[in-house]
Amino acid sequence: MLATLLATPFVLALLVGLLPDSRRRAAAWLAALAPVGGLVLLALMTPDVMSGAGVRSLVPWVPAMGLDLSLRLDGLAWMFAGLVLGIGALIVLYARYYLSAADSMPRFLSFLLLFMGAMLGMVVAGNLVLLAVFWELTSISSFLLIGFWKHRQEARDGARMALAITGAGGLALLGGVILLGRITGSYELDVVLASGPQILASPLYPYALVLVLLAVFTKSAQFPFQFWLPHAMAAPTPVSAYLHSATMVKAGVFLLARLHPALAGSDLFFYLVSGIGAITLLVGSWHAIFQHDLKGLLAYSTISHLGLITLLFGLSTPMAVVAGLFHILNHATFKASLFMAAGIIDHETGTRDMRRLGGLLRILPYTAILAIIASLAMAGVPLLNGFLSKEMFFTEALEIRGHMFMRWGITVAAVLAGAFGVAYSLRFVHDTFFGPGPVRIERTPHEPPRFMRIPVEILVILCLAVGVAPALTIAPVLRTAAEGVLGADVPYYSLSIWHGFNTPFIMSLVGLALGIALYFGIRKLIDLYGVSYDSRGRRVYEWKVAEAVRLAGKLTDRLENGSLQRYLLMVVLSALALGLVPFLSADLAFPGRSQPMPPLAWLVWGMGMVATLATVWLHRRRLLALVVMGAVGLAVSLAFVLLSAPDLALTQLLVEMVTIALMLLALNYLPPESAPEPSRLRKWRDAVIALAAGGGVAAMAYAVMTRPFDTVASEILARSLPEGGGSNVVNVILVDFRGFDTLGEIAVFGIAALVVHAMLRRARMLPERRADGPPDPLVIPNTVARLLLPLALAVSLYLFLRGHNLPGGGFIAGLVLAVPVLLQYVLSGNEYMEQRLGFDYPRVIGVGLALALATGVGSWLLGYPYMTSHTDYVAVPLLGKLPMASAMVFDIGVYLVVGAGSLLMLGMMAAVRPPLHGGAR
Amino acid sequence: MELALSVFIGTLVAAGVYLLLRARSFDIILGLTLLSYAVNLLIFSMGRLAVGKPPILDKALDPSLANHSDPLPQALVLTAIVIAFAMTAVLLVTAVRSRSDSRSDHVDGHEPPEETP
Amino acid sequence: MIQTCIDIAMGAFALAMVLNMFRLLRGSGMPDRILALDTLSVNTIALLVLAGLRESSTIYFEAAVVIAMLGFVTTIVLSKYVIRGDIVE
Amino acid sequence: MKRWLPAPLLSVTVFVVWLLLVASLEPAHVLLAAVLALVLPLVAQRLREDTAHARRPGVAARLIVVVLWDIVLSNIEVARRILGRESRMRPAFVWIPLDITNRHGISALAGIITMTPGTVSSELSPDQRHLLVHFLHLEDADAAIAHIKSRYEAPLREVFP
Amino acid sequence: MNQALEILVCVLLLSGAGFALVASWGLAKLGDIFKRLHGPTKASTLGVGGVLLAAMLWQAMQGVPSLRELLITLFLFMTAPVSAYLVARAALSSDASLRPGPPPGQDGDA
Amino acid sequence: MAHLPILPILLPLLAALVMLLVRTRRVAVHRFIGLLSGAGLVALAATLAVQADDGGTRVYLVGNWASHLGIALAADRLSAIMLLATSLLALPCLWFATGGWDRRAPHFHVLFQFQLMGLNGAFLTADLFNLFVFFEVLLIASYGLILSGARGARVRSGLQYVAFNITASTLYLFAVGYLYGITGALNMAEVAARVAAMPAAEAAPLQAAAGLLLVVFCAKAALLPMYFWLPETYARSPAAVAALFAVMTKLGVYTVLRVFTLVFGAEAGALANLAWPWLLPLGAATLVLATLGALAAPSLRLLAAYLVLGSAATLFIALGLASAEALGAGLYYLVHSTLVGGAMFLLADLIRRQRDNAGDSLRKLDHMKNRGLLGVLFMVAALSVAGLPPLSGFVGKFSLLAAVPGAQAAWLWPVILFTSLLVIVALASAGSQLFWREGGEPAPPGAVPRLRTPEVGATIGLLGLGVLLSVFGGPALDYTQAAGEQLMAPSAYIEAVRGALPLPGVSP
Ligand code: NA
Ligand code: NA
Repeated sequence: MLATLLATPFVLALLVGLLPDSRRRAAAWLAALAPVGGLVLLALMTPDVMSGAGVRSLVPWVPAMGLDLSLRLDGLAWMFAGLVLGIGALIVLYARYYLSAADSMPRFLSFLLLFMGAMLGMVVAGNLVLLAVFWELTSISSFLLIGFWKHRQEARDGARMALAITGAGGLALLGGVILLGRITGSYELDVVLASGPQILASPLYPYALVLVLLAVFTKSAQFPFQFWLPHAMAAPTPVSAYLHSATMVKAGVFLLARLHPALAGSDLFFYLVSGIGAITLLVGSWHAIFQHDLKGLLAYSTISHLGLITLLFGLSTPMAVVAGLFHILNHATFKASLFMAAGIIDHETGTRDMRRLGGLLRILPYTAILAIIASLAMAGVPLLNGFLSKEMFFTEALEIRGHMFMRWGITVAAVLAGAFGVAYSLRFVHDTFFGPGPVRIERTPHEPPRFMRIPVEILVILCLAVGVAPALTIAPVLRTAAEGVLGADVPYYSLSIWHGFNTPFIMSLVGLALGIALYFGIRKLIDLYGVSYDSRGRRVYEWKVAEAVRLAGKLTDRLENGSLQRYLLMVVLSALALGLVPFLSADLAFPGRSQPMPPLAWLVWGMGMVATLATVWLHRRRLLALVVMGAVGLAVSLAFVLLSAPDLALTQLLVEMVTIALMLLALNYLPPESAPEPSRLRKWRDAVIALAAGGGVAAMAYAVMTRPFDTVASEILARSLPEGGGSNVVNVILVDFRGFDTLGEIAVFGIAALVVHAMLRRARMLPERRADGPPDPLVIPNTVARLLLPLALAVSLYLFLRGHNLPGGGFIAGLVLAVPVLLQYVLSGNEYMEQRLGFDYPRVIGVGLALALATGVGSWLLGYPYMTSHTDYVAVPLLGKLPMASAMVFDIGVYLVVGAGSLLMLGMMAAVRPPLHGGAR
Repeated sequence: MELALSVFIGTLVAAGVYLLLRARSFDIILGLTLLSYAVNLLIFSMGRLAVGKPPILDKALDPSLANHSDPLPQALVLTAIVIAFAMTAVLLVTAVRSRSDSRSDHVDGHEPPEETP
Repeated sequence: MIQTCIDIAMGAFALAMVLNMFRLLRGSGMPDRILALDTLSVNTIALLVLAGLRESSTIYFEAAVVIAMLGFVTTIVLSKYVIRGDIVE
Repeated sequence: MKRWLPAPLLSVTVFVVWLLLVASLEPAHVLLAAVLALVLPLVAQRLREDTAHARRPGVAARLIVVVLWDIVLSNIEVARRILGRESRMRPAFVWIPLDITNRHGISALAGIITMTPGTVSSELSPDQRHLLVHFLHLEDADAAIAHIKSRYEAPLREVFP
Repeated sequence: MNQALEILVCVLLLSGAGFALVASWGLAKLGDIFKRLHGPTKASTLGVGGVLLAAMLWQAMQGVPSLRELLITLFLFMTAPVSAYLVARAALSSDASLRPGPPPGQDGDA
Repeated sequence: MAHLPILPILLPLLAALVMLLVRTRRVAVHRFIGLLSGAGLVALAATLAVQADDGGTRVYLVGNWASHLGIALAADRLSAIMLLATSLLALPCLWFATGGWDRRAPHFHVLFQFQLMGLNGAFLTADLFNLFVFFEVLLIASYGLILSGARGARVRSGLQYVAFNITASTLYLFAVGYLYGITGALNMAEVAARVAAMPAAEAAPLQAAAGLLLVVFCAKAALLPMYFWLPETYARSPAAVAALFAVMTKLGVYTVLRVFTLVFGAEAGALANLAWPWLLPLGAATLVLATLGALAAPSLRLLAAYLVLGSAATLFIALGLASAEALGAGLYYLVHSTLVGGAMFLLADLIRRQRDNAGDSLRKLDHMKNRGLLGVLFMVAALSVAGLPPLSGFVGKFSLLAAVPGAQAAWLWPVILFTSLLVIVALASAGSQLFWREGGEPAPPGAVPRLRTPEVGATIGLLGLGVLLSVFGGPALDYTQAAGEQLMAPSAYIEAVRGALPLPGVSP
């Protein structure tokens, strides 16, 4: 049942939200179903609650985190749920008439129900994390509601501000909740509430308390976070009435009540909560006097009343708690009715500015009387509900024990605040309903529709009923709620109107008198209409946000200046740092088993060193650098040959040829020289970094090379011939042991070709230099090159076939095929080649890859893992026994991909045409 | 020999890093090419150096590291060379397109503001 | 004797390569450098063959064949660039 | 015949090259070489406009011997010049008028000139009627032209008519 | 006999190396590109050729006759002139002052 | 079933090849193949995840060689999570692209499949060099995805991306080279065993190699000070691609997690727990900077990029805490942020195209079509990203907060909570700017393209997955927690990989 109660508003929110804007009436009816149905369910559960057993329900969600959908309806939750649903029902009714035709009724009500659900969830949550979840949900749904009139700047700003402040509180709550969970070992409320002493004794208690209080203070608009509430008044009035008087702002004090057994009882709690409450009480009520906007006044009044409630919970005595709960109810009734009245006035006159209002008693007598009664309740006039809880507050203030300073301070604050409350209530009544009539209003006001008044009437009647006969009306509710907080410790108290002519009553009277004097005195002294109060909190907030955004922007721009140079520098520096750190503490002892240098190595070494340095030296003259780098490549290849790596040497040589061709093709579209660099300092800096990097790499390379070594390769060597079927171990590794690498490698190669293809397919670019005249046919080289082609094919095939046993293999063979074809491109031109060769290279790449893939899959048929190679000697007539390794088929795939891939890249680069329009660069 | 090769690798790295930190796309490509030479030599040398012992099995010789250089790094370098080539090709084409589109071969797509040195 | 001859010959080719490097770096024109690079690779062929002789090994052969057959491609490509700018027209 | 064996000389070359590569005369390799000799020129055919039709193998053989001998001579000659005083060189360009028209012939001639005494062929005129030759040391242009034409071009015209 | 062959091998080796060295010396020493061009083209023929011949002879003497080195020679003979030709063309086109006049009987630039 | 661990690699490869071979002009064929493969990958990943939940590590010996000789794939819970996250992200991204981008970018579908192949391979391989290869596969495919059909500024940011990643890959090779030179092995389990046996006196070079590895992985995962490349690149990439890239930073995180728990983890002897002290502060700092970037972002796509960055940074915090609990929370957060980060990019693109002139600018005002639908989607995405309840982001962030031990909570909590707040502020202000403010002239009819079903469907689908992740937060978190525990006890993985035996009797 509890789960149904909670689910109803959410489900209906969804349904209402899906209605089209035109279905206003349907939306209202559907929406009303939520609070009404909820109240029925709540009524059904009331006996269980009253009996003290409560209602519980548990659905696991994330048990690992102790986060479950655990619901729990005790007296406190019951009271709040009733408040949320009851006022909610009235608000839906009110909103039905309040919203203009331009507003989307379904959207509004959907948001409202969402909020209602969140609020309900929060009060019935039986798990602290779940409570925090719904807590945040109330922030989010209120964001949507405050910003409902999205075309208004102040609505958007108010919504964002509310979200930021209350959202921050929610995050703090999350922290607090986790700490409480750590202290008690559970997030379940039952456990936490039963662990009060344990919590108070924990060293984590102050942190947990402060975090939770941050949530409380932000949500309940306590000093110094109070400023968001007046700005939330940009919301439609039903929202203000509901969220910002009756329910959401009460979430904070609800949490205080909820966690009272767990957190209260320390001096820290007392000072913090009652101190902040007292300040808020004073600040709120004082500012309320100076508001011109009806809703602004009500908002500050709400702040002060919330301060009052907070203060009561801070006092922590059982009676204070009862008083706090009582005032929550009372405030909800009179404040909601006042907001609705203000909404009616706004609705009818088109303004809420008290400087333009007045004399409405004549025009809207019925509404006026309702509002006046509610205001008197707000002022704490006897026979109205506000008076009762205020009396209890005064009593409790006087009861403070052991904190002399606090007792006097709070008592004085109570009287002062009482006086301020009277003053702003007077202003509300006086400026709106009396005095000279409304000025500069657009339309003639009428009494509102019948049904729009009903909610106000109900609430005012409640104010009166409670005020006159508390014991008959509110007592059982209050007792139930108090039991929810205090358990069996609920003190004896009497809810009667008259407790005798005692100190609290005198304080009330003093406050009343002071308030009247204050209001009329101030009116005499200063032009109340001329005072304009600007929210300092808001200014600070906005300044902070703007400043934060500005700083964030500046910092981001500074860090991410779009400079690749910096990004690369960071990588290099990071690598340097992490590479060098280990050596700071270690002593660098090189084992030093260096081998003697063969004479030829000197040549290679010298050639490589000189050419490398020259490449850097000449790098700005690009063609030159390229030629010199060719010598580096040659030296590297020679080094490979010398050091027993013939396959590497071959590959390096061939790749070098193709690379140079590609680079030259590209260079034709790039400036021939690098522009000079503006900063000499940077060059030196980079040189130093480069030297450090080079030195580090070299030192480390030397250290590792001269170290004793135990490698898996010895096993590979031993098993290559018998099990891999080849004596060129490098090739056996490539096509067998690590054939999977090779599959990936040719995939990379093929993809690269496809990428080049994709990027250049339709590209038109202006070359750096266009030679005059028709291309030279280069007859002599051409003749030779064409003669060479079949011979190169033969060599390529030869290298392919024997690759498994001797240097060679698919990759090398593929390049030996591609390079002479590349030469043909160079000598005969692109058009000539496309006419004659015209392969669909992407498809050839696909075929090659498919062959490689299929070879691997073949072994599945025999029940072996992917790419298990099968070597056999096939007897072919005349030829004798030939080794046939499945790996060779794989190698054919490599061959095709490499050949087609390199030709596709070169061909695409070559086929680029100049733009249709455009001259030389 | 180990020392000489280390120094060569280090020189290649230094040269490569210096060029890598230049502002023009082609310089960076040159730098990356040098760096890939360096890394190829490095990986290769991590199998330790041996002269005249190619990892090509011979019936006369025991198939062990005493008679053959480590074939594994060689296979890795082969893969690395091929991949580096593919990457270079894509980078080149990108550099060319970038230059063509933004009218500058500066890697940041625009010429730096004039500074007085 | 043969070994000595081979060593001397290798020395001579090595020296030749040093001279090629000099021209490669010295220039002055681009054709000079291309020529130097070409000569460098031709001398490399000889060096490879000699190394094979010296160690009675065949593993140098493939590299030598490939350079002999395709080494000139680099030369042609570079020259074509100098001549026309666009190496594939 | 022409369809299946477009360039017999080339096929022979491929055949020999393959056998040289595998360094073996086993029947399997010979067979494979034969297959390749047939197939590869056909594949290469796709990229060739015309094929070399070499005639007169005797003349060709004699020319090869002459050229090989001239190569030796030219090397000695060039070495002498290089080691000698540079100021004594008299380098020059000469346009050699060509009578030979076959592309292969021209290419062979240019190659031979490059490999023989003190000459490097440097450019073919667009109409393919003149070959620009650089002489490291030239005393008499006409004599040099005549020498080249008689010693190399004439036999080449026979081989590549 | 063997002795003589060994001497022959040595002579071939040393003369080949010598020619290559001289050619590279020429490349380094001579004053302009066209003069320099002459050396290397010869080096690739006789210099390397001598070595290759020596290698074949020597291998035959070792009892492992191999003609594979012929291939290298073949390829070099085919490609070296082409390299030289293109370098010469490059030199001609990169420096107009080096270029001689058009062939006799033709006008304008070639 | 025995071949299951390799199928997530081969399936996209096969799909790509079929596309290459069936070269048809009709993009519908490619779409069909691509989506089929995507769906198949989801199924495969789910099956693997179920299998892996028994706590074992499934080892697949490619080529039937023992793991130290050949290449082994290993699928444990972590791999399964990554595969599942990837495939669940990829399918909607692909669907989104069928809304039209795939026509404009040549080879899009092929490249997309290759990208998946690379990602899956990287998540499955147990070999350090093979990891490099798959890195390269996915990188080069990603270059293609960014650059195919690109012009102007996108090419330029692509250039930076390519150059940056090539540099990082080169560095990776250095690191792997050193590691091989020191340990003589490439298989991670084998390397781990050898590292553990390494005498402390020889630790320095090994530590340096590990440091280089860490730099590379962090560069890929975009950790301070190497994240600067990311926002611009992601913001400029095509939507479907940027969305898929939400998993790319996670790949960096994955590799750190894999290598630094396995090889340099708790059981690594002298080098135990090498990385964590670096990661925690750097992760936190990155988180702060990323959040500031989000706060200042002038466009929605840039905002999304910063959020992806922030999520990776959050993961580094989880890593840095190096407890099973924190890792479990982190892995949950990883899946969440992958899905929702991806959705954010898709959504940004939809919004961009429904505003005629202003695009996704957060500075300019414009009218927007389909505001209601997009608003709801944005709301869901924003709640999720900001870690607000009840969506997956909350579960992730909460469990992470709960996993922070007391000592670090004093500074980590404020960082995490305060950045969360800033993200809320940033998203609220972006949302109110986009959906609440209107300005300028409404676009003429027909100027704003209609929303296409695949695009909206994909976005909703991705967000829906995020919602499901939160609804099933219990089982999901249980799974990731189990994965975290598995990671903190790497010996089982090491034994499984090293002990995997090849099938007998195939070789001649
Ligand atoms: Na195998
Ligand atoms: Na072109």
